[in-house]
Amino acid sequence: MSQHQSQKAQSAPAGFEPRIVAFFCNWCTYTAADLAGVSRLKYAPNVRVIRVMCSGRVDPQFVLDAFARGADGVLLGGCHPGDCHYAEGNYKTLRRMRMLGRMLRDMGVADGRFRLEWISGAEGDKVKAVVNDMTAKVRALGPLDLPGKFREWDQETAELERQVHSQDPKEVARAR
Amino acid sequence: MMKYLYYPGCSLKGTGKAYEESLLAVFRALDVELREIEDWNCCGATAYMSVEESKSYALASRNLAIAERENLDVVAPCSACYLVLNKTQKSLQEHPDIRRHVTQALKAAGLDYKGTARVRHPLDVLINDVGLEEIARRIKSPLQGRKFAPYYGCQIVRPYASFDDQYNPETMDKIIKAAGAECVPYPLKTHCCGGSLTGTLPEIGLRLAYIIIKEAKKRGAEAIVTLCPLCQFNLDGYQGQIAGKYERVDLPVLYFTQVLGLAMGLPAGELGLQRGIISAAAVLAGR
Amino acid sequence: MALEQKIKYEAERDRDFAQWVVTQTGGENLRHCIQCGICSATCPLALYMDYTPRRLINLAREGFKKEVLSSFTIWLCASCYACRVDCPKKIQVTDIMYVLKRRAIRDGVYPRRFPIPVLAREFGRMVFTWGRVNETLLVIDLFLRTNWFRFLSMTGLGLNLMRTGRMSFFPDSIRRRLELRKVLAALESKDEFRDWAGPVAQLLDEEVEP
Amino acid sequence: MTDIKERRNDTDGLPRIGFYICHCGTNIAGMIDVAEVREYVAALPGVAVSRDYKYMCSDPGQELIGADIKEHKLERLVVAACSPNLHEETFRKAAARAGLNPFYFQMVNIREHVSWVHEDKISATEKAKDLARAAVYRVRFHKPLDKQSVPVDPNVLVVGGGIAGIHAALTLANAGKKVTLVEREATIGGHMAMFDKTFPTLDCAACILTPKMSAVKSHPNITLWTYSEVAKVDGYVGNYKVTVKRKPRYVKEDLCVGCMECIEACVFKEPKFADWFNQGLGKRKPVYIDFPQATPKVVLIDPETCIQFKTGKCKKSCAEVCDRKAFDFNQKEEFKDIRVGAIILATGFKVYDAKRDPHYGYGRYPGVYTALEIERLVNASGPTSGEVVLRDGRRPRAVGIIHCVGSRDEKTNKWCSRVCCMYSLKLAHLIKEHSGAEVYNFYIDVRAPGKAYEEFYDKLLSEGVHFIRGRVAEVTDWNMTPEEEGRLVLRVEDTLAGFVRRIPVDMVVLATGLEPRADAQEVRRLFNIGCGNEGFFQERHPKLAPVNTFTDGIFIAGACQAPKDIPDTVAQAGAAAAEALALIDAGHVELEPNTAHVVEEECCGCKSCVPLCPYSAITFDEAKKKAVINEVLCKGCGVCVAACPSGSIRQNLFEDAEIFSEIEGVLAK
Repeated sequence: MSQHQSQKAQSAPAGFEPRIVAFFCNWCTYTAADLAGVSRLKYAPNVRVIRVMCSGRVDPQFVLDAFARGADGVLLGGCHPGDCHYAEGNYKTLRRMRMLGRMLRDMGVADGRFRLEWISGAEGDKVKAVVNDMTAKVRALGPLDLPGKFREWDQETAELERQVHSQDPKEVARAR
Repeated sequence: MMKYLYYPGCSLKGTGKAYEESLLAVFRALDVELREIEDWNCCGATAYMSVEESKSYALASRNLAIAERENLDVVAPCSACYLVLNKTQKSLQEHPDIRRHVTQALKAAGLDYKGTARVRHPLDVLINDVGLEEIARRIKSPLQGRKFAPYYGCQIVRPYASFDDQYNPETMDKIIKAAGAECVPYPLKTHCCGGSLTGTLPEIGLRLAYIIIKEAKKRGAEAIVTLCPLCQFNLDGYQGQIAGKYERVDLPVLYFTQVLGLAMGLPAGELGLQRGIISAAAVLAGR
Repeated sequence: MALEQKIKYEAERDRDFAQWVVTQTGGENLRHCIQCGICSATCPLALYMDYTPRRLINLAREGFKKEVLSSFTIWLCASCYACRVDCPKKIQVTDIMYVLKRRAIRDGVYPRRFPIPVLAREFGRMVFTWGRVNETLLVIDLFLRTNWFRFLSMTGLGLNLMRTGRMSFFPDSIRRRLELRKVLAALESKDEFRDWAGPVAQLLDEEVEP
Repeated sequence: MTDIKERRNDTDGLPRIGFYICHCGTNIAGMIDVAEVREYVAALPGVAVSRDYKYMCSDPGQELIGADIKEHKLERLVVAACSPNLHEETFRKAAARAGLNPFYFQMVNIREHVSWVHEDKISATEKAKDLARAAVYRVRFHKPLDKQSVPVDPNVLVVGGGIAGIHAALTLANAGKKVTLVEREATIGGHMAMFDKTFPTLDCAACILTPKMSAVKSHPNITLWTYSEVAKVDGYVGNYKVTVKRKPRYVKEDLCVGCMECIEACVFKEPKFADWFNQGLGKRKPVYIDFPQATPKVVLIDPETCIQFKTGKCKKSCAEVCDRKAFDFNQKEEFKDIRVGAIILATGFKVYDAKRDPHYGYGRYPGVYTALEIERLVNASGPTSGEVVLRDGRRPRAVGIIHCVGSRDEKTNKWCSRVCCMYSLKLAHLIKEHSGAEVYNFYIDVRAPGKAYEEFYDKLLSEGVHFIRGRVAEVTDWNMTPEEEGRLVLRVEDTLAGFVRRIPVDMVVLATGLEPRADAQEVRRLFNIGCGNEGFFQERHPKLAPVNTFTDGIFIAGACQAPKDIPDTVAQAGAAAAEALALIDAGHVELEPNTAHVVEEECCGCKSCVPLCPYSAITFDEAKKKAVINEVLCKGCGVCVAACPSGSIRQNLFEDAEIFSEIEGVLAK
């Protein structure tokens, strides 16, 4: 029975639409998204773009915060290596995000949920391709729902604490 | 010793026997092993694609599935086979729907298709794996002074061959030159010989074959050198009818493997040279 | 001299057909055609075609189904791929020809007694039966079905082939014919015109495995 | 004004926010339910006014905002409309006019990022709500900021001495600005100097270009550096520092008077080396001048072919004969620094390499030429003095001009090169005029969309030039008929007739297209601008900012932006010069205040930020043990902000609090 439940939790519920937060650099990727608009390319409506001047401005905490607040995926877009408007900001992004990627994996956030893409100002079509591809992949992964999990953990912790405070060693052992 | 899987295709077992004989002899002499794919079937050629799409891919991919069991490159000497096998690999890669259908069908017969086999032409193997230096080292009786028209036909360079240029291929020219002979400048290198039209619509097919033979003769070639069993069959076999309809040309049509074999000093009999309908005696004169 | 009316009305267009072609393998870029005509110029057979490849592409795009499917053009294509390599819009003309040939067979509108579709069919039958093709038998079969007279004119070539040992009257067969038939049978429902090439299921019933 | 609905809230002590959603005609309102978004936002905490309007950017739209700011005492402004790249500045100014600090504003991009790219109204409206909510959350944390104003250096750098660079430089110089014109080759003039006549007027290219070239040379406000390249660019709008590499000519430019006696005296009695200017059809000596009207008229030595450079054992008769003593075989390359306020890039194009189309036989058949070669051939000062003859001296009886070589072809360049149709018509006319040959044009579409262009096409038709609509498949020496014998045959479908034709000619002209320069990518990195997919420099906006780039103070003109003909190039060069003038004459420029600063009391002195800054704007104050950011040098990328472990670096407009609230807002549901 429990196995059945966990299986159910893994597969995406019908009609699930992922929410993806994107950080796009002003000079390349944000411009590319503008270009996609001007070119009237059509893509999935699941991504919400937050503009930063350079992908190097993206603090790993932004990514963690987005997941913690309920994002199912986070997309980071910067200029191609060598093309950074600020000479080398994107290399710093790359270094940082590799580390963050490893950390997210360890935390149990699946690979496809966090993605770093280099998209130049001319690549409106790539914005479309990346957004569509990521949306499809995250949709297949199902909801991440960290806020929900946080609530569950909080409840469990509270329950544990309650039992600890009840001073009944037997109950404590059972709860563990 | 280099090893390859060998996909002969139907023609090399029939009208193109001389191609197989010379290919095997030359590769043996170069210490390259060709191991025939076990229980191979017809690739489907161009005809089957006109009938049914996924079955024609299935025909070709059965061979590929069998070949995959051994981790070796597949050598396909016939241009049509080379094209069809490569096209199958590429289409199954690009069209997931077809791939799903085909792999399921193969599975139903206990075959597993992964798409890992690399399909190559003997020219590619000779130039890129054996190498022109090694070939030059094996030349014993160079064909000094002989002039040939290198004729590639269509399906070897178009659209999949990556080992040579699509408009002006030169790998076979290099082999002919390595054999000591000359290549005449031949602008019809990649024009079409008419394919199966010589059989189905001879008035059209014969004209195409005639143009190719005549231009080679005009350019001073003593023979056309080719790499495809159907081209060889059309250009060689129909010269009698061409003579009836247009003019008598009498130009032998050889496989590049026969030319190379001769230069390597292999006996004419082993190279299937007696199988030409237009006799290659003039080319053989003095050896 | 007979006068012929050349006007076309919109009602004569089959929009579904135009829509269908671009969904087929190879048809993807069809609509990008700029009618430059390099496909026709490079085609070794264009001089015999009723519509040059360029015109055929346009007819297909516009949905003139009858003209397209009953044309000789599709059957004359020798699959030399020159058009495909030259096309500035990367249109896979050769593959579109295959698509149209298959559709013409399915719709039964290919030119009757025209040898090329017959060859394709007989080729198919032979592969079904034996797994391999014997060119001699195939050619004989073809002539018997299309043109007796030409068969007789070919005896010179036949004798030459026999003389040089390039002819065989025995079909070459693969060993595991059943395996191949299973593969093909599994695809029965996938191809659009399964009835045409011969009842595979029937062949399956004949136990051929030694 | 139509349908203005509004809602007033008591904002509960939060800053009072005004929210405005633009219909943009139907651009936005056709996909997003603006009324629903308006109502939704109105209910968000802090929102005092929420309105929709047909065109927010229009004067009434802006006035509406201004009036609300005053009437409702708005403290923050959010506008949901198009991309901030388009109208952020408009609304900031509207806010400022009404007395609100312009940076108390946040823009929401619901056109380019929502209505234009989605097809489902419900999800598009949901997305618009999310983005609007994020802006509402974010804008609460905005701070009042001032734009930094810096003076603009009045000098201008023009890169590239073709007709675009020449025209831009002259325009600026005539306006009294000091211009440095840098050209890579030994002479200015560019491709135009190679042309014979210009379409559609058929006036001689040299006659209209050379006066401008000498004007550049003699203009007191222009410093002309030929045989030079830009090596390095630092700084920012109004204040660029540029390093220029001057290559050695081995002849002192200030001494040489261009008498060319040295060329006469060279130990090579005959010109022997393929000359670049004549496309290799002519020959030059190791000491040479590109063409008689080269500007500056200064000779140069090619060390690759000069005996003195190769062996060190030449008697140097060139130097001996020079009574000005201008030769200096020890000249080295030099680097010069200049300071400019604006830069105009006019680096031009590259001609498509016809060898990439092997089926046209260029390089294989001597009878096949490129169009630029024919320009030299029909030119009276060209290698044949204007005679149209084949390489073997024969006069062609028939000439075929193949259009769209390296254009409109996805295997090579997919764009239309725009000038080839017209120059092919021009060459057809000139060839016919010079040789009397029968001329065939093989075209896909004749594109003659310019003033008097269609008329020129008509003139050509009347001259009896053949126009065959079809892309040539092959140029071959394979002959089928006696008439074809010994000639080149073009195989083509006459698409208007509907059949294939074989046409024998003696000369084939390939109308090669225009490509980005081979080093366009390096150049764009040097100047920190962008390239489109095809590799031409990217303009800031295809319609409204065609000579601006994404880097302020750097402008583009001519064929480096896209293929264009001479009239368009000159017009664009004038536009670029005007943009540069507008920048310079303003005297100062306001910089976006998105710089970073260190909050001293929070800095722990770890120095991790110091090496991160690509502009060396961060230093370390050893006395205080704190990092210090020089805000003039800071360009506002924010890399240091993200890296600071103590969170003591803040970036204006992109503070942590602002971004975190935006994340919260976008997901709060």
